Amino acid sequence: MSKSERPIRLFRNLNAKVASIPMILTALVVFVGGTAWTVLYSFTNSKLLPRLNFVGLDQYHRLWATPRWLISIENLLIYGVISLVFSLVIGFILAALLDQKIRFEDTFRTIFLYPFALSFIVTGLVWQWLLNPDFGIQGVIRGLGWTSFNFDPLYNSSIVIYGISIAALWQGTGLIMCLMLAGLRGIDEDIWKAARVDGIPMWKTYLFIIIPMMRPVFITTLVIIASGIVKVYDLVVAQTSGGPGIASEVPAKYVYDYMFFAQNLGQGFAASTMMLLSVMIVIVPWAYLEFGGRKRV
Amino acid sequence: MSAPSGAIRADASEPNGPKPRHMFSRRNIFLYGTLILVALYYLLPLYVMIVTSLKGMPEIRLGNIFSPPLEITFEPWVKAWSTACTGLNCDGLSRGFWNSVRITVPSVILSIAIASVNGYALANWRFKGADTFFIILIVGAFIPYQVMIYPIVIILREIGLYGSLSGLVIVHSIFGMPILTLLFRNYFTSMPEELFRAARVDGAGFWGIYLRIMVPMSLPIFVVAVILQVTGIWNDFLFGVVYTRPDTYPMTVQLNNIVNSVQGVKEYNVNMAATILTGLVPLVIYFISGRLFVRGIAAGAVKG
Amino acid sequence: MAEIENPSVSIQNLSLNYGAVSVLQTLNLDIADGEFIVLLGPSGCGKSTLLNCIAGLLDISKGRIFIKGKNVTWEEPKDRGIGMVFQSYALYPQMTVEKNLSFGLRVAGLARGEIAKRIARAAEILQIEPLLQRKPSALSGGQRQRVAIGRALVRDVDVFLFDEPLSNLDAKLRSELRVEIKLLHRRLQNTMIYVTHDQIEAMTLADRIAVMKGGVIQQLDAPQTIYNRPVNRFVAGFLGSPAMNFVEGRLEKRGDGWFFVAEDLNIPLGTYQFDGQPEAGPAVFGIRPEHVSLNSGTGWPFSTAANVEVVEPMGSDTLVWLKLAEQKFSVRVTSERTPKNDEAVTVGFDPMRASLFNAETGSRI
Amino acid sequence: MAEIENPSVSIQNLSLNYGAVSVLQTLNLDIADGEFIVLLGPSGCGKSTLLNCIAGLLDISKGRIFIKGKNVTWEEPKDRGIGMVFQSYALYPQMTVEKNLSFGLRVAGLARGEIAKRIARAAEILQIEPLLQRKPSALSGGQRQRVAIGRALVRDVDVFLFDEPLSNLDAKLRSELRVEIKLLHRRLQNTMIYVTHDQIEAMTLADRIAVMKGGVIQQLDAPQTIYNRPVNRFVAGFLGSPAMNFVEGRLEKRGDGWFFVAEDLNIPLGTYQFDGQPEAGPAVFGIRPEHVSLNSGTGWPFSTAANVEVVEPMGSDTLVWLKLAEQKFSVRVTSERTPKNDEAVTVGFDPMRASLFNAETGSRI
Amino acid sequence: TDLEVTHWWTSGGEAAAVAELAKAFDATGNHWVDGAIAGSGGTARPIMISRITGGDPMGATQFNHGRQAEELVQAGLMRDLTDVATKGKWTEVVRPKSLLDSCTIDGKIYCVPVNIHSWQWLWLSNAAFEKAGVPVPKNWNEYVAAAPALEKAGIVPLAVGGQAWQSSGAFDVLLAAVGGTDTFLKVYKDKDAKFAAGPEVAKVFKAADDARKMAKNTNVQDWNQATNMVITGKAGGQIMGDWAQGEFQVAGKTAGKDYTCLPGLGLNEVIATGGDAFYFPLLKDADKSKAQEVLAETLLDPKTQVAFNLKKGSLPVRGDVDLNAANDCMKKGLAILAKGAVMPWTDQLLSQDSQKQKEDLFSEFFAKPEMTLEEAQKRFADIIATAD
Ligand SMILES: Nc1ncnc2c1ncn2[C@@H]1O[C@H](COP(=O)(O)OP(=O)(O)OP(=O)(O)O)[C@@H](O)[C@H]1O
Ligand SMILES: Nc1ncnc2c1ncn2[C@@H]1O[C@H](COP(=O)(O)OP(=O)(O)OP(=O)(O)O)[C@@H](O)[C@H]1O
Ligand SMILES: [Mg+2]
Ligand SMILES: [Mg+2]
Repeated sequence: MSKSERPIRLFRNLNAKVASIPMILTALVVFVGGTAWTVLYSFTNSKLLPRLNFVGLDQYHRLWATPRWLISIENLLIYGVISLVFSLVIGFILAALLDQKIRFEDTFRTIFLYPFALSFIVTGLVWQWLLNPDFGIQGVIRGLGWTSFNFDPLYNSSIVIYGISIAALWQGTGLIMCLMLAGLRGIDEDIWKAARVDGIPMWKTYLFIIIPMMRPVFITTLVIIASGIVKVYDLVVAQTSGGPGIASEVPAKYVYDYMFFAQNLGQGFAASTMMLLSVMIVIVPWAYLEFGGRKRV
Repeated sequence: MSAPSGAIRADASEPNGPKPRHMFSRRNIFLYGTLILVALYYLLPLYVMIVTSLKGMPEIRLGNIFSPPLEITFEPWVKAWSTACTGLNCDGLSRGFWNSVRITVPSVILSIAIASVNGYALANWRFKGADTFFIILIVGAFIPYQVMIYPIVIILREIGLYGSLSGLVIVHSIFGMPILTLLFRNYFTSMPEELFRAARVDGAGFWGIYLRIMVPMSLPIFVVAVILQVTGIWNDFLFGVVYTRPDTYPMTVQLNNIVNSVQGVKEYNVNMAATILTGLVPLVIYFISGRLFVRGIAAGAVKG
Repeated sequence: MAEIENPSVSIQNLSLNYGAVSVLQTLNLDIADGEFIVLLGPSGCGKSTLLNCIAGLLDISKGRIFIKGKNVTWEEPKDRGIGMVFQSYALYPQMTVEKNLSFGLRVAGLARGEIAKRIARAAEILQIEPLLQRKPSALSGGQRQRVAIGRALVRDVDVFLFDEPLSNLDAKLRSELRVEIKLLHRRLQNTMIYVTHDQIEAMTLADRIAVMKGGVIQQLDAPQTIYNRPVNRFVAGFLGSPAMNFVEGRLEKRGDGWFFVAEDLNIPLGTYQFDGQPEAGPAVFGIRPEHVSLNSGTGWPFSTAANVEVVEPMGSDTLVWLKLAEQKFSVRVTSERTPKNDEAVTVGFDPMRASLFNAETGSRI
Repeated sequence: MAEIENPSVSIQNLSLNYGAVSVLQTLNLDIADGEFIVLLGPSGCGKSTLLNCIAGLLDISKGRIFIKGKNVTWEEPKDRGIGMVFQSYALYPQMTVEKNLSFGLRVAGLARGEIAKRIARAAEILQIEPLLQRKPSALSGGQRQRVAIGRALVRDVDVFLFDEPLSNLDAKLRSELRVEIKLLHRRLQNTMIYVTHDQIEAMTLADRIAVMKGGVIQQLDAPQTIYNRPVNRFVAGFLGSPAMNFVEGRLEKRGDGWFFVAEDLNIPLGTYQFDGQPEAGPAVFGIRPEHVSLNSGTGWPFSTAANVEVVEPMGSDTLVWLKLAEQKFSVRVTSERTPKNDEAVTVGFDPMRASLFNAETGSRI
Repeated sequence: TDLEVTHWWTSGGEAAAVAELAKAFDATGNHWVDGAIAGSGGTARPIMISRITGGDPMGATQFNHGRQAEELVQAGLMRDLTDVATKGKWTEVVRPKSLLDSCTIDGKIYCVPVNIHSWQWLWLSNAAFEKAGVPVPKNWNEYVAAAPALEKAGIVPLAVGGQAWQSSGAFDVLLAAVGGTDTFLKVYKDKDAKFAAGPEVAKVFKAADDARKMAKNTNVQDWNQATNMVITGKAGGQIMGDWAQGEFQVAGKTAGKDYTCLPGLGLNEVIATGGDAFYFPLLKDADKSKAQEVLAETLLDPKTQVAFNLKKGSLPVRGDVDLNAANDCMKKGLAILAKGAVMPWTDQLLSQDSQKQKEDLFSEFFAKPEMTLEEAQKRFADIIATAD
């Protein structure tokens, strides 16, 4: 049979389309559908069970009048900035150190990476324990004789979010380091040589030449860190349960608490819609630029 | 070859051969010093966990969490593994372990299978609209899980898989899909397109190319995917607790139960032993395949 | 372009766009049975694109493609009766050579015996029998290339497509394999379409060369015709290494005869074969370095004096750079008669060997 | 090799190992001031390694390196008075051309005025003034290469090191830039050490060529000497394209004269200049395709009959393949006198132009 | 038949109590599959609700009786137990009557109350006061007065765990004890926001402020850890429900000798009739439905009631059982109950939503010394204004 006519578009690459059905379903039904569903019900006064009983923007008014939500947002911002900055900085520095053709690179890398294998639950527990003022670091140092030593981030409202960040960084920087290391390994050797011939000191080479060259790595890393930041939940639950008081609450926990503990789905949906909205504003344009268009990377 | 001319005649004290390197040069002290300090910081929690898990409760009450155990006891380990109680169930983590295995293995396989096919379709068979779905997927990676819990309960209920193992496997596959698809797509995109074309000329179809050409060439990225998924799924708490029933609770839920079922004082040693036991599987995988992991990351993740 | 009876491959009004970018524009090409066609052109001119269209690896935007008289425009690559060899070899790295060769046949479901027979034949032709059990990573560049050709060979097809099959190899291997491909073609008598941007390959291998630029075939002719009578300045400049000399000036009629004039230069064009009726105006005079002679007396239709600027010894020959009408001009001489820098020399050539181009359109006059 | 007074670069007993692998073995090399040395050799022979040792980018295992009479063995690269140009250009991608050029100078703390002056000079020499504000990604390959050279230029150094600076460019650009580098050298009169595996580049650029193989310099001589009197079979085969013909046979003394004998071939070596006292035994006879003539009468010290096998037109010339003593043999002829396939021809040459090698050691006899 | 029962009773005393229920149920030839979910009701409830709404219901599940399962019942997901209740004459045996009322929606009974929990207890460590050299207080006011002495002796006067419901509960207890039953009802039942902002309640906030100051060095999360501080004499006392009793029992402490309990903080001896109840999701499997009935009966069986409540430290829901084995504190509770001094608790009066908001407020209040009483009370009144 000679196909002289242009075949119907839908059936070209049929196999590829069939194979992509799980992805398409996930994208449309779960992500788009689920999101739309959530947004829709955020305008209702659903309590324990979702009900289409619309109350307009009530849930949003209440949300933004709730001190706990405002604290959560503030905490998320602090936590986000700390995670981003320190993950990137520490991850990069560690990667740069490991990239110096050192001995025992494998050992060091494994040490930095292993916390990533542990769940946030475990991480939270361990650090809760280490930061416990009676048994933990503070207790031990006081035991050594420095009795005025004070280090109880988990029990001090004003710095508790930093205490949580310590654990988060411990868990997450290993992966960032790996990504950075992979990126560094991808840099043309000649660039290093050129910089040495030019007499540019190591740190300047990193700062002015290598880092700008690693833009794609930083972007991938940013995506990974950022997606983790928005979702931070387990760690807080395991470490402080939001305490002391509500000092370490985060939005994801607010959503969870109000959806399930308080049995006020509408409120939870409104909060999650706000989270989504902020994510979308940042991510969608970026994702479009990065992955859309015709270019084949 | 001639001897060098007089002007630069050799002199024994002149630089000759490799530049002398001191083992304790400033650079090395700084470099290794920093690395060792940081390594200590990273190891400290692990050390504390292990040490604590080997102490008896009386010793723990004495205070110093950093001091090595005076008397090593494996009691806490035994207890954590086989006798710690949650409610009426006093079989420790052991039951959770097998549940975790039963959850993790199919979830890892299914999620990687789906994601790799997705990545392959996106990289090599770009049909119209594929990009849109992909972008949705990537944005999906940022959606807090809490947002999705409820809709997924409804979806699972509608397809009748709620509470079953298959339901949980599907959930894991869905939430693993964005990052894994991104990883595989990047990896397959970085493979020479000519290979794909050659296979098409050879007459292989979509699945033929995938199974016989692409998969055998993708070991590094599969390793990365397996590591990420095993860690992610093994460590998952939220889905495990929401989408399963008590007799199929994974280890993390069991861990949470043991840790939070405080009977009198917290048994820190048992908790720590349970914690280590829970983290053991992903840890072992990391220790074994760390090198492949970095290589795979370099191949897949970094090229945006 | 001459009409070809029963062309082996016939491309009609082919267009291809990537989004808004048009890469190929209403391209027509008929290839005779058993012909060796080389697609030659600078990087990015659309050679690979055209080849991929023929192979069915790219969806075309407009036009039709016939292979052996059959409209294959929308056929799958495997059903087109083509074999393809890629620049990067594209061997399946995890399979042995034998598996590489047999992969397509196994996919097609051929009988074992038949597969073995075909592999044996290909291996014998390409002399890769001892390599059959090796993996591609254990082969040298040349061997890999041969296996890649073998993969096309076992498919027993009418048309072979080569996409720069030699450009990843070193110079020496390249020249060896060139000869092998030529012998292979002579032996198989298949139609071959061969993409390259290496003009030596094009010249040595082709029955006809299609010189492409910007998605358009500039000239399709036998190698010697293209070399000696390029249809435009692009083709003239693209072929030949060292490149043809171009002198910009004017075409003028003086009395009966036409002259090319640039500054103090006056070249009589008595022996030049015009492509049609010449017209006076700006023109470019082109002549190849090897068609110019140095210090070889005044027996030439044209000769003039010049000063040597740079001498480039190239092993067998030497390239002598000088200025003619204030414009760079090179002469290729055999190594024995090499002048020195700044030496005064006389330059002589026969305008019959030259090419004249319209200064604006660049087409041959 | 002649002694060089006050060499610009002097390498003494240099050895370099990567772990257990020895890449360079007690290598000695003296380079005169202002000389243009080309390191030529196949891939992996240690050219880049040697260059990196000179630049101080690799820690050597043994030996010493002098630049301008100063022992720089342990110096940092920046203090050696060298500038280096890399194959991949290694431009800093996020900086403009100007920044690329000035970065090293700014770090070194030079005065602004001085920096501006140097950049202006380099930009003028390389004609990249209009590009100064562009980023490397907005430059063509040739322009990038020029910027890379500029970066070495502004450092105002005595010795320039080039590591295959042209191999990423297409053929045309390569030949253009070749001339530019040559002119640059003539203008600056710096010492230049240039790594390549392209023999045309080596032949056209070098004052002297060092042919390397396996970490050892095989021959260090002027290009023509290397081309015409290669010291061993490797050098002979490596240089020249099309490659030298080798015929394996025996060296025999018949009466007074020496003969090269292979099957029915008897080549009298009366005109051949032996390197020492010849001995009878297995030998290889080498002669370049362009030193052989076809159908040009019997005026040659040696001539014989043969059948044409393949004819490869190469544009300006044609390569004719035939068999001599059952061994492949090519002859380069100008396009006009091209024989047909299977035509019977006579082959003639003067053994004076040939090279004879010991069959075992490969060294010149 | 296997019946899966989910609950959040995982602490020492609780687990022992559940074991009694399981034993009794297993004795009927069925099998109790234990589905304990650790943490508090807050952690467990969402899981239970997801499973019920997700179509994978358990056989029975614990809720606090009151309004937590209201919507599930309305959605028709819960089983109507009226027939079983009629057969077992629940309306007659269950006391106080309000317990069964909380299980009744539209005249149908949907749950089985298993115990009465009262929040209003102050647990004091005799050893701690001895160490501080002050007598064991008789009521809240004395206790507050004794706080400095305790502190001086290195003892945390009042243990309040970090979990939000503990601080919120402590406030409610103060509201009922310091403010009195009427105040409590006016605020939570009538939801009188103006009153909640008024001087009566301000007094309660004053007391809460005392509690906050006394509790500031607690540093534990879980309620039973806080109880443990009292047991070990690290803390002077704890405001906690009667379930704390179970912990003392497990630790082998004797009421009156090792510790002292003050119902209603010694100010207002009333028992709130909160408590736990079991709900039975609608199941398709007939066998299991049958087993549900058996379980429902078993739970209210007098023997089970006694065994369970002795371990749990709470009061049985039927008056006709023999509780001679009960200890001092329990007897105090029984006496109050017998007097009919009962009141409803917040679980019955407020929605979970309002409860949660309240929890957020008081957990912040207790953790943040710089939060003024006025601000706290204003926010409290706001919550009451929108409460349902
Ligand atoms: N996927 C694509 N999307 C957009 N443009 C493309 C794509 N592939 C190729 N092109 C463009 O099409 C043109 C022709 O590309 P093609 O690969 O055919 O060139 P070529 O002649 O084979 O070059 P080379 O000698 O470098 O292989 C180029 O300008 C290229 O930029
Ligand atoms: N880091 C290294 N470790 C071990 N061996 C190396 C390393 N770098 C280079 N080599 C080896 O040293 C030899 C010389 O390498 P070098 O790069 O100098 O070759 P080259 O002559 O420049 O080749 P090319 O023409 O391909 O650039 C090679 O055989 C290579 O395998
Ligand atoms: Mg191409
Ligand atoms: Mg090199």
